[in-house]
Amino acid sequence: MDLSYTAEQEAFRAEVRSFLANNLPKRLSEKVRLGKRLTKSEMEEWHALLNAQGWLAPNWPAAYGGAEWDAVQRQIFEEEACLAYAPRVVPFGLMMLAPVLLAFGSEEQKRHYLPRILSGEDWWCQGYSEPGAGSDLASLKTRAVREGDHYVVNGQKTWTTLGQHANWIFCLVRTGTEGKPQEGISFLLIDMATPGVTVRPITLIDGEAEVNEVFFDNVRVPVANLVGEENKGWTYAKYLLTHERTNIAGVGFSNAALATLKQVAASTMSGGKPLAQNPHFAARMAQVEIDLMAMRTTNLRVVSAAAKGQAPGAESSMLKIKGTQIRQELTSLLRRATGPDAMPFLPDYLEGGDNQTLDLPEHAPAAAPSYFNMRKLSIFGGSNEIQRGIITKAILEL
Amino acid sequence: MDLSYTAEQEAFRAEVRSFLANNLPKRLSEKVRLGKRLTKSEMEEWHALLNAQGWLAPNWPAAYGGAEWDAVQRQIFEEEACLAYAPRVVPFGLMMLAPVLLAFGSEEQKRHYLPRILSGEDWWCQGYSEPGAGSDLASLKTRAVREGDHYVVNGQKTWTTLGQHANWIFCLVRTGTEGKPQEGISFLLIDMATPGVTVRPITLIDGEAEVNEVFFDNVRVPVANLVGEENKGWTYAKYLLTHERTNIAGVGFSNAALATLKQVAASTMSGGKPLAQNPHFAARMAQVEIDLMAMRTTNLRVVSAAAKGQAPGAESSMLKIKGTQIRQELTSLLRRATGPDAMPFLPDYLEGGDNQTLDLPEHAPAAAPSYFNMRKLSIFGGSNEIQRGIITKAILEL
Amino acid sequence: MDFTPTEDRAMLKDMLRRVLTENTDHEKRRALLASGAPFDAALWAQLAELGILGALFPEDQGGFGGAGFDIALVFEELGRAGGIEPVLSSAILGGGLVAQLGRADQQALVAEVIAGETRLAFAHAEPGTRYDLADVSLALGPDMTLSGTKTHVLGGAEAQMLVVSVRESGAAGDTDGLSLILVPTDAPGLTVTRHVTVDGFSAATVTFDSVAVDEEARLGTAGTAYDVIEEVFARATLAVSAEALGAMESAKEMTITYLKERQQFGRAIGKFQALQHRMADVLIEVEQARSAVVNLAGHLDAPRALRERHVSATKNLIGRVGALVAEEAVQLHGGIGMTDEYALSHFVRRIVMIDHLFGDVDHHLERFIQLGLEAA
Amino acid sequence: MDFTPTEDRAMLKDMLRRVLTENTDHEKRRALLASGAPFDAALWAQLAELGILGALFPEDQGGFGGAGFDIALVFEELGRAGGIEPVLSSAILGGGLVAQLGRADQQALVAEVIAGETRLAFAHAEPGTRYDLADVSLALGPDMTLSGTKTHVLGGAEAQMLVVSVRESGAAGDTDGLSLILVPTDAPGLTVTRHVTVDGFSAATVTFDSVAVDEEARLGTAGTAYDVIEEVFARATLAVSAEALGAMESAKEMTITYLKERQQFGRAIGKFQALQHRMADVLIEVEQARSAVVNLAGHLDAPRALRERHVSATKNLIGRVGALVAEEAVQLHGGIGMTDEYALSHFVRRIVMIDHLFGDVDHHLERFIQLGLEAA
Repeated sequence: MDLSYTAEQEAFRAEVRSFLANNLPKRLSEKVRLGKRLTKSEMEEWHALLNAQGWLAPNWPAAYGGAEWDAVQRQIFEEEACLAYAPRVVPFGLMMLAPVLLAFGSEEQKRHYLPRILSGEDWWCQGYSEPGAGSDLASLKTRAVREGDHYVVNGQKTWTTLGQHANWIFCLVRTGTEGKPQEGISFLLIDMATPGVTVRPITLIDGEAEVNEVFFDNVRVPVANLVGEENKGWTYAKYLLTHERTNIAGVGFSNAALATLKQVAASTMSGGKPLAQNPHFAARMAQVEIDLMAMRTTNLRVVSAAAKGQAPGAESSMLKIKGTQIRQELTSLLRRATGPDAMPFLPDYLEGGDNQTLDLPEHAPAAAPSYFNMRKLSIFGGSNEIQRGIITKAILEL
Repeated sequence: MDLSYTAEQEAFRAEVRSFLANNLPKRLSEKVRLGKRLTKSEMEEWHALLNAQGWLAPNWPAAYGGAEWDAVQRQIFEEEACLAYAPRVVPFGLMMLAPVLLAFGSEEQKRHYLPRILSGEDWWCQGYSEPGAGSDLASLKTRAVREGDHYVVNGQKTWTTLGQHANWIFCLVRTGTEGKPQEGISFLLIDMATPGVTVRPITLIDGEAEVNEVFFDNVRVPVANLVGEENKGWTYAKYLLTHERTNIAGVGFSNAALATLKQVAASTMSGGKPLAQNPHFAARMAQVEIDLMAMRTTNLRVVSAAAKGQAPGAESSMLKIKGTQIRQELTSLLRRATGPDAMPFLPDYLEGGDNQTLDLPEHAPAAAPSYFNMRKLSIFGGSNEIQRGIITKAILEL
Repeated sequence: MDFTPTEDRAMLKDMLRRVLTENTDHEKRRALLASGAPFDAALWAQLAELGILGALFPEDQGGFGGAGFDIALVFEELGRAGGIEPVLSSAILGGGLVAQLGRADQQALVAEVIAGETRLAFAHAEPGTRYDLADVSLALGPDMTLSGTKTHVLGGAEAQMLVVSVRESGAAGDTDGLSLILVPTDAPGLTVTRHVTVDGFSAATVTFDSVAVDEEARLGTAGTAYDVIEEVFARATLAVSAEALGAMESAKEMTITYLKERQQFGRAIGKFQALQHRMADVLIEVEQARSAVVNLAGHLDAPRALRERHVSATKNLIGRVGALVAEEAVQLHGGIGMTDEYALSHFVRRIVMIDHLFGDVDHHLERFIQLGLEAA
Repeated sequence: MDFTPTEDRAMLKDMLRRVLTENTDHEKRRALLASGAPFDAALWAQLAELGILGALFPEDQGGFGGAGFDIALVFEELGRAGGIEPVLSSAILGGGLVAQLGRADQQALVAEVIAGETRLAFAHAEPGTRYDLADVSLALGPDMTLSGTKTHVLGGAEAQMLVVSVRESGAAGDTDGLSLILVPTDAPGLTVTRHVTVDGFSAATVTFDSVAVDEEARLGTAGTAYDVIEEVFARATLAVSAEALGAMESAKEMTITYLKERQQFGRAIGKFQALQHRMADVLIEVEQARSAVVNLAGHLDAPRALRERHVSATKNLIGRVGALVAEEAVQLHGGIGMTDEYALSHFVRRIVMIDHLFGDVDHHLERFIQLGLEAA
């Protein structure tokens, strides 16, 4: 047992910190810190900066341009990047498609697609969920029917995050109807410029159009775009769920959110003294900080076991649930700390406008929208109810 | 809408208050206030005092010696009795058996048993639960086989509260095995002096032997002791659950527990000032007080609807759950208010010994045992999980 | 002890529900907001015509109600329908202050408010103030001009006249020294900047640049406005608590319906016991919220200490239950509950943001404790 | 960053678990308590012989461990087995104080403690004191006699020697002016009155009636004991936190087993989703409790501010999670979970009552906030 980092790990942390200090544009980190929304080009800018440093793909093999960091290094990078308010790296190509291609794709697919992910030439989005399916992912209905050298795809995907920026989508589609619902699913790569693909943004409860519906109307996809074998797509999708869910606890985000919250509580006056000294608010803040201190260690225990080759299975469900609870509590506290100033809705400011005429504290406009947005954490990516089901089966064996 | 009581109701409250002031022995109320355990004769003493006043059976018809109070009067009595720290009336004969006899018993049964309940000649206990059944009450196995003019009863009941003091037990027994489990159950009255009846006390987690196992080994029960029809016992048992669960919210108990808690918090010093001024403790105490203020009204809304003849159905499940949560939180807070002084276990004091050599505050010895004892509230009498199931079916219709 | 509404109130409630059901829905509200309109002017006129605004004032102020249970009734229905009309700002706040304090000639405004012809708003909060009612700095000196800023003025951009709280003596936080002044929104030097709130209401920032007022514009006696402000905020707290209750009822009903209809893993999700039990808890807490509203409605005319005890108890409970109901409603819906185009989003935003009006759960918990210590 | 126990610790843990499994169970413990015995003397001897007490002291104090992770290991296993032997009182508290402060001749006591031959206890709390470590009044004046009362002395009736905290200057609550004195339990004028605690441990009230002590009996320098008391209480807090964790593991495992075995409504109750989801939450929180214990164990030798931050964070979290685990374990068991004869009762009582040792959730939440403000 040893809670300290090795000298190499500390050196790595210093290197990350220095890179962030020298390369992360203040323009971007200020937007992140204030909960503002980044434009496509701003996200691309950070992507390119990390790519130039060779840090864009922490878990890819070096042969494909990956950094080959171990789990602890990835954790360190995540912590430092979050504390510096770096933008999050758009994960769909880097963290979700790439591992599947590396494990199950053809050599040609790897050589074609992976470099284009790094270069930013391709922006991928994810086509898993469907309106009728929800947590019951395997009940998906989007059909791909083989016609010669093409699949003809018809159907609809939804909750496609940042799909409005993407030029490619990886999809789970139904290619077979026999056996269990899981058995007839294939993993297909679709160029969104293909005729018949339509993207419709969905405005969420916080007023932002972050997710989309994607419609497929007789979309012809070359058979070469199939990953692995036909009807084996469910296996590839599940591979992701059990092997690549690093940072599911969101410790880095929570660290940064706690830092922001503390600063707001210290600078917000309530009843003649800083809110941080109000015993009721301080109690709530202390409780979530204590929970986070423990979860950091829970996360490191899982990460460190993973670094030893023990694949985290249902443990990541535990991290997801607790991590969600902490992140949601932190945004809830920030909303409440903001008091009446959380009421105005200023979409222009959130979309990047430099100032707002109402003379609110800088964090105020995003406080309520962030709270509402973060409700998604316990729903998307396998709802917390689904995670409790996984724990029930895998750990409790009930 | 009117939150005030009528003049008659206020007069009734004054009458109750005056009766309590003049008739409730301080010896008993002090034991109740301090969470001490009453002896059989002390319980009988209070029973007799109420009987002399004609207030023992609030919901019986006057013809049988009942007070015929309406629901609001019963609520008023309950509140006043609890605030005066009156012993609770042992409910098994008065509140549980009697309504069943009144609704389904023969005239002979009513004339024989009801006066003996009032006089205290018979002390009834309840034989519903069985070790294998728990919340699944209908799966009971105790069998009654007809042999001539008798039923021969074999089996075991458990969680029989105060069974050690009782001379009679009303039982649900299995007389038929066909159809649904609910269909072959009968309601039988058994004299505990009959050969073959054995009572074994069960010590609970708080160290008190308040409940018992009751064993039946070829116990011969006259057929005349059957209530209503054979195999219809489930109907009679359910009648109780939906029609006679007055005071299930335990508002009176909670009022008294809150009063005690406030007094303890005001007199306990913590960090140089009364615990009541510690913001964290005060916050917990205020929150449960606010919940209780609302529940008093929730309870009155149900009670007042019942007084208008609308039978409370699943509403009583809601009152049971919320009432339990509040009562458990109050005992939890009292335990915590007591601090280190909650640690010693002093059974002699709790059983009635006048003093304890440790020089603890008077409320200290019962603080932890009461907390542990009160865990039963959410288990016995239909667990809170069962109540949520009732709400699901009856109100949510899911 | 009687929890049945009077016949008059039952009729008013039925009528109001019918009017709101016929005239509001989520699509219409979204279109309205997208158009930049602050509320539905036709509905507003209809509410006034049907006497809904009059129901919020007692007879001696020209209305036909005004009791706690009247306010609760109207706002529960507004909350249930998701109305964004300026009833709170014009009738409860602005109208309430004028009705309480206005001279005979000023009372004419109340009649106009009840008729829906004039809208009032109460300009009270200032930049950086929070939930302390006495935290007012905007100074009214002997020169009788106002310079400064009022924020979060509900309905401020749609009002013809503002009630403005000003300080004539003492320092921010003092209960003494507060006065109320009537200022028309077209007064020279007065600028109203409108914004929309997170929950779709219309609010404004009002700046005063040497705005001249005169003694005639005063509501009540100089320096003594605090008690009436507190009383009107008690009424406003009841109003938004009842509104939150109505919105919770809608969120609850939508969720129950969804649990019955939505199929997953081959059955209605309402068949999953874990969700059933959580819904049962939501149901219980909504009943508690209803009781809290009843408690405050029933004590609105009680002596100050008892009234304010219920103000803080009710607002604290509404805030806690509101967060639970809003968050569980979204969670039990899943993705669809996160979308703006689904009506739940409006109810959820309103329920949550009501915690930011007139003091949140922490503010009122602390206040409840303080009132208890003062009483002891 | 390594969460694997060292090989030595893994072996010690295995051995300890085996010994405890073979020698303790609920029936035996109930019989022991019914007989009036304070603990299992044979098991106590065996623990000493196997070096369990030695594992709690570092090498320079005659042991072979003494680090945070050693304490955590030993107490987690004691908690898991439900041991009631006086390891905490004699080795961590009494022994820890003597080992830290004792002169060379006094250190011999530590060897006796490690051998299990002598038992020590720490007489610190006084009537009406709560969780403030400096709240000591028992005065030691120039006449070198003690008169007064110490309460809640864990293992006091089974100790041969007491470490007694006394005040030589200042007032109750001052951190300066505290001293520690070694007093044999057979000293003239000293009376030990034993009682059992709610969770089955043995404790005592100790009264001093002009008990004479001399300078030789002093542990360390006069008036400076506070820092060491705080440090030893940090170790004791880790010990009971780890013990609570072990008891939670047992309660959790019993509950999972029960969910699988208990049939109701025709199936194992573990098939009911509402119970599954609650059990999943219990599981998550027990992992959080484990992390909290790891955090404190890993910072036991950190600078004071950092160490105490973890003391309060860990004890607060253990108290919160402990209440959840204890209450859910009873509830998910139903009636059987309420009975004394079922082993769960012991674990539940111990988990809950540990919140009353060395500061409860509220005390440590407040302290965590205070430490944070001091650091800022």
